[in-house]
Amino acid sequence: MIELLGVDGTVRGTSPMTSKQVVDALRLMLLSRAVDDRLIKLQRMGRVGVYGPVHGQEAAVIGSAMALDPHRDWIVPASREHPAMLRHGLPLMNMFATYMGNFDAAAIPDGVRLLPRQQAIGAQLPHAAGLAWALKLRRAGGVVAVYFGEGASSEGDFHEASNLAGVMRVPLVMLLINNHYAISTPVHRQTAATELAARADGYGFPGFVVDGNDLFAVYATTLDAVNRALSGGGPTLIECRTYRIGFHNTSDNPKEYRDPAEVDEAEQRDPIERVRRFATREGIWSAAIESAALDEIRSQIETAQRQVEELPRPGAAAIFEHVYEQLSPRLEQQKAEALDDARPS
Amino acid sequence: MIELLGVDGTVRGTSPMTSKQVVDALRLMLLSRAVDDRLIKLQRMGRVGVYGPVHGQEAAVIGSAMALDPHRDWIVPASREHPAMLRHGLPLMNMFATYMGNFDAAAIPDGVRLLPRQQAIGAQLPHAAGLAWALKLRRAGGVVAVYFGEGASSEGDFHEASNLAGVMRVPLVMLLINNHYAISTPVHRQTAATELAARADGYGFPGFVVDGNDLFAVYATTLDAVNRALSGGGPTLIECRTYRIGFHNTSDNPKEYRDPAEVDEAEQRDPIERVRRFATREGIWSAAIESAALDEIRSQIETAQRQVEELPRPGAAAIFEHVYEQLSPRLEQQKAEALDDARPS
Amino acid sequence: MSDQPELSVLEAIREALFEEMGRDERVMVLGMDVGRLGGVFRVTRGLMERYGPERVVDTPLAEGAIVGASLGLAIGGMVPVAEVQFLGFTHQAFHQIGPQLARYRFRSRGRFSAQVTIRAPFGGGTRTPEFHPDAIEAQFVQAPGVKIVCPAFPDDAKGLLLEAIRDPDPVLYLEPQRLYRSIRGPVPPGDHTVPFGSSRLVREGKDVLLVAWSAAVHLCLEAAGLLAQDGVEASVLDLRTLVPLDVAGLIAAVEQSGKVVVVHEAPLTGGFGAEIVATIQQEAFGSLDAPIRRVAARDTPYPPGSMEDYFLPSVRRIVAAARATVEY
Amino acid sequence: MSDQPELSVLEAIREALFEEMGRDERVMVLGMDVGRLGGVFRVTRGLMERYGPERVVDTPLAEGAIVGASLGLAIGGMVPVAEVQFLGFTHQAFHQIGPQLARYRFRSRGRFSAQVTIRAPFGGGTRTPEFHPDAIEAQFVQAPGVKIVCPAFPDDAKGLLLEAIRDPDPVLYLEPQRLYRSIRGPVPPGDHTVPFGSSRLVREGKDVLLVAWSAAVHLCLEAAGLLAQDGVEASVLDLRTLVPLDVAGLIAAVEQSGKVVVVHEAPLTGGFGAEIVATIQQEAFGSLDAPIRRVAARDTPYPPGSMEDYFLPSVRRIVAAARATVEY
Ligand SMILES: Cc1ncc(C[n+]2csc(CCOP(=O)(O)OP(=O)(O)O)c2C)c(N)n1
Ligand SMILES: Cc1ncc(C[n+]2csc(CCOP(=O)(O)OP(=O)(O)O)c2C)c(N)n1
Ligand SMILES: [Mg+2]
Ligand SMILES: [Mg+2]
Repeated sequence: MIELLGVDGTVRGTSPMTSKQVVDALRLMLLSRAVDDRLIKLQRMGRVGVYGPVHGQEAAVIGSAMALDPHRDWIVPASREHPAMLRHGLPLMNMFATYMGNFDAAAIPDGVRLLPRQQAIGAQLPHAAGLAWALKLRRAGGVVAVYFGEGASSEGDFHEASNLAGVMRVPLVMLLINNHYAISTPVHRQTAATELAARADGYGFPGFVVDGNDLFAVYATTLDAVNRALSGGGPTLIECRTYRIGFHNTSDNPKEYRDPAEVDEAEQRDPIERVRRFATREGIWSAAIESAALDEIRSQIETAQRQVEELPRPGAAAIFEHVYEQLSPRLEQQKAEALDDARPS
Repeated sequence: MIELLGVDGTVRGTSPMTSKQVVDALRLMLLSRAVDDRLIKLQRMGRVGVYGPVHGQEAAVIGSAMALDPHRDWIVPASREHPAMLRHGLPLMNMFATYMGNFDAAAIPDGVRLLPRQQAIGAQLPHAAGLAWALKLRRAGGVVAVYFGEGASSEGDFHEASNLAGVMRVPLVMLLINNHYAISTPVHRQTAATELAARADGYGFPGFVVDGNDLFAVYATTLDAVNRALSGGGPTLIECRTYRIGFHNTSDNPKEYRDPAEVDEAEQRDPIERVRRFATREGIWSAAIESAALDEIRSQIETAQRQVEELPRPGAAAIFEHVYEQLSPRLEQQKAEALDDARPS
Repeated sequence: MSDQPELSVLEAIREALFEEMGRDERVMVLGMDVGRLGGVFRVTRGLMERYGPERVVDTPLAEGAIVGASLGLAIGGMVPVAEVQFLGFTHQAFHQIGPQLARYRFRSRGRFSAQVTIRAPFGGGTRTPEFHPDAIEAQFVQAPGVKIVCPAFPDDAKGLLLEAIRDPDPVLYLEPQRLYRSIRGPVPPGDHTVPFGSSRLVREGKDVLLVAWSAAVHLCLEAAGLLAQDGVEASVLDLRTLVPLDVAGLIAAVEQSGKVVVVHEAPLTGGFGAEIVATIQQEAFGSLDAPIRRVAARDTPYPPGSMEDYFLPSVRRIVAAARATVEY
Repeated sequence: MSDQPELSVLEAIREALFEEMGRDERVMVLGMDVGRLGGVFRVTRGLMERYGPERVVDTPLAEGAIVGASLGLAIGGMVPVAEVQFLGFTHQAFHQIGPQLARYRFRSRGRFSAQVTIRAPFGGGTRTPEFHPDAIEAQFVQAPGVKIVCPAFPDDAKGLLLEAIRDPDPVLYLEPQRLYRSIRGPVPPGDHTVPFGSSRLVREGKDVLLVAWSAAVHLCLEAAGLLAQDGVEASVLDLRTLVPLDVAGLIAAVEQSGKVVVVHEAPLTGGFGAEIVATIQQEAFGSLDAPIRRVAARDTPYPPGSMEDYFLPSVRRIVAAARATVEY
């Protein structure tokens, strides 16, 4: 297991990130946690459908995203990687719109190299392999980073996509976020393998296990993989070992299936705290800086939420948009009926 | 790669098989090749639909089957393992009926621990995992041996079944017959992995590569796996490296896609010839024995073929049998119509 | 009747599982999160404590393996009741259902059968994310060999599930997630089965027949209530099983009024409603006094939960279709 | 007309691929054995030599990855034409078709579209083993977002394929394997497209309408020939595309005689024929003079090739159904 940044905030060797990167990462981590809090609150108020928090996985998600170039690389997310999406160019408002049920406002803006969240576990993996293949064929430069959980690694899609990516030697970085749970299922019921990264061998490319709560290890390992991919070396599988401190999502109650002691222990390895310790020691972070950062984050969140609230809600017509580029006569007729139907009687 | 029996017929150490076993294996190999010849001939005469020969893979298929106990173990075949099925108790007549289009006569007889051939590549793997799981749950003893090609190893079913088998630690022996081709696709286009057996690591059980043209190596490795499974040690993946000397099936012409030199080279490593050399040297085989064996095989084949030819062909009613245990009124009606329809006008 | 306990649909399903696992030790439950957690809807809560982790099994996240292994388990002598977390995720197992589970008896000429039940919640109305509400039952109709069962009431939920588990052939048992906890009704205690291929007339009325299954039956009942206020008497037929289809029961109900509306939660085009229409017009052409109208979801992908009302059939649309049919 | 070259269906498809790869360098062909071998039917023979192994790609044996990667390739700016070796094996890719390919435009609110064509041979009549002949087109009808195209003649095979490749939305292009080499016909050279949603009346007759698609169109033509000998004049309508469906063309044809038989190779129950019947009786109820009959395969698994005649619709059954309809 690759480890660079200790729980006490000391680094093995030198930091792979610049001071600016460390501060940026820390702000993003704090933003992520604040977004978790806000969306859980909104869900409890009935204003958000279902929300799955990032809590505990910030280093894995953000450390990997920071090794990517938003102007060159693509991110293919699963569903718990919105900090990576934000860093890659998704406006915070769009993210709020996703969860607040405004699908038009949630769309990935033109030019932002991101695919939408994926609700079918593992289904994004072949898409990512295909997209990376297209980058290679078009000699476009850039890599694709795809996120998925250890649960997803049991799906056939994981296997078929990995094997194809290996054969085509496409520029793909596979980020397996092993947070030890798929809903209630612990990783030792998910697989008998001691290392999921070992699967890379069976596809003919390198695999690594990193401490997923270690920002620097994740960042450095991802950067290596990106560089390998850029230079034609093909895919890399990176298993980020982290822990889902929160619930699976707002409909879940982990007390029903896991020992609170396990969570307490995971809290000791909190990914944010170690970066905070490191940055404080380096003199690039302080309580005052943090408090200012949190103020700014709060106002960003307020703005994003308000923007979504002020948007008109999409009406009946919206469900007929983007089904096909052009509606068939039958769909035109259904649309007319639906508009009629939606009119107050 | 595990190797025991050299191309020249000398064995490393002592033979893992008894003299009787060696002779039985050799007879089965000769039967397999004679069946290939006959069914290809029948296909050319229009009396068989499509046939995929075993040619070249006899050691892999028969060596593994001989490590199984037909009264205790199950075989789940793909579609090119009929010698294993015969050895496990499938009457030769049923095998001929399979290819000669008489599906009722082709059925696996009661008591024979075999599943039917599988035409959907890889689909039998989860069935095998489930069957092995049932043996474990029912404490029935015995193992399940499942066959599949290196092509099948790219399907999601392979992955999902392997992973599940690992988690449930079921008594499963996975026989990956790497004959280097899936129709026209060579194994290096099938995967970038240098060893398919390496995939076992990613499922938490052992994997081995054996010379699949080496009867003894296949037998000994399978027997180890069977014993491991019987003693609760869970699954094993065995990659048998062999070569498909024949065409994919009777509709295929390999000259369109592979170098004849490659085939010539493979012929040098013919799996039957080495056993013949070994057995001759041991004094348990001779030209006279072989000639008697071939006579007997010919007559077995004649009998089986004649038996099938003498059977009545299933009529229209047969397609309504075994759809469900009981026909619905709608199917009853369709059956009546079909019987009416099939009557000469 | 009155001394039967009132259960929710969810409780009725759970009761059937508890009872049948007690009755037949070959019965086992497998699926994602069905053990320790009791399933994402807690349908299987308590089963693992009662019957142990060998018979109530949390599987890896792989629908194809859950279904494919269930076939193997059945061949090996177990009676698996597999849960797929949502019907939309049977897509991932599709190749193991129609082409494998459904055909294994046929392929083996009766040597092996697949006594497997696949339970899966489905249907809209709970504002759940993409895939979770997909009503894709019609996609399985073209897979002869499998039966498709969709209860709408607690008593049928129990009776059809017991029938499904005991059926020697594979059964897709579809659970109406929006009804899980929202309706209660009397459920016969102990052994209670409902035969497949028998529809149930849940309301009688002479003017028009509403045909539905699963949660849509309740939309029809609500619509029938509204129609009655206007003097239109509607019958409501709950098909209960799509395969086998109770053609005789359907036709008998059609002949009462000669006017029919079919309602389903799946998109209109190619939904099972089309089969109902085709069957009726073939078998009861002479009795039809008006074209059969279909009220269904729109021919679009399932939208986000917050917009599903624009997509799904509504009581209002059913009432309008019934009126137009009666007035034809 | 007479100076158009006569091609088989297979040659027409190949010509379309050759031409479009020449015209648009984003077009690529991928699938099992499509490169070196030219596909198991040799449809893509010569493409790899002409356009190179980057644009004509032999993939690993994994249908889900072929389809899923095609979606990614399209997002990345390529125009993939994927071959699935037989339609029966799209089962293995089912979760990547309806829920992914078909919904990606919708899910991304138009940011991404899936300009992907999936070619797959299907249908009976060639005595091919299990799965290879499965006619499962109806299972994709409940996947809004995908189009379903099924040519029956060489000119349409070319024109619809060019239309499919250029269509910005995903298209399932179904190839009638029994017609690959058995029929020839004139095919316009060069750029020739056939718009989706336009059916084609391939024979005119006043007494009864036979509706079909793909290879079944030819069974209908044969039946119409026999019926004519008995003085019954049948029209034959080739739908050409199921989604979108040419409702106007269908209804216009129905109104000619008011008597209709629908024919398809898929099993009866839940086949696309049911949708045709439901649509007709909704849109042309008043014009119908007899119940619409369906002639289809039996509701059983596909039997071995040697027994497929008991299973499939036959000319004889079509003739009988048409007579019964005319005489109703
Ligand atoms: C194909 C599919 N099956 C089941 C589900 C239901 N489900 C949603 S999240 C989840 C667990 C995913 O676990 P993992 O991949 O480890 O990701 P994590 O939630 O831990 O981020 C499951 C089973 C789904 N969304 N898709
Ligand atoms: C799911 C599926 N996809 C495609 C096919 C068509 N097909 C038949 S055999 C074959 C190659 C199989 O290769 P392999 O698994 O190596 O077995 P082998 O033929 O070499 O014994 C293919 C692609 C199929 N039968 N099933
Ligand atoms: Mg997880
Ligand atoms: Mg092979």
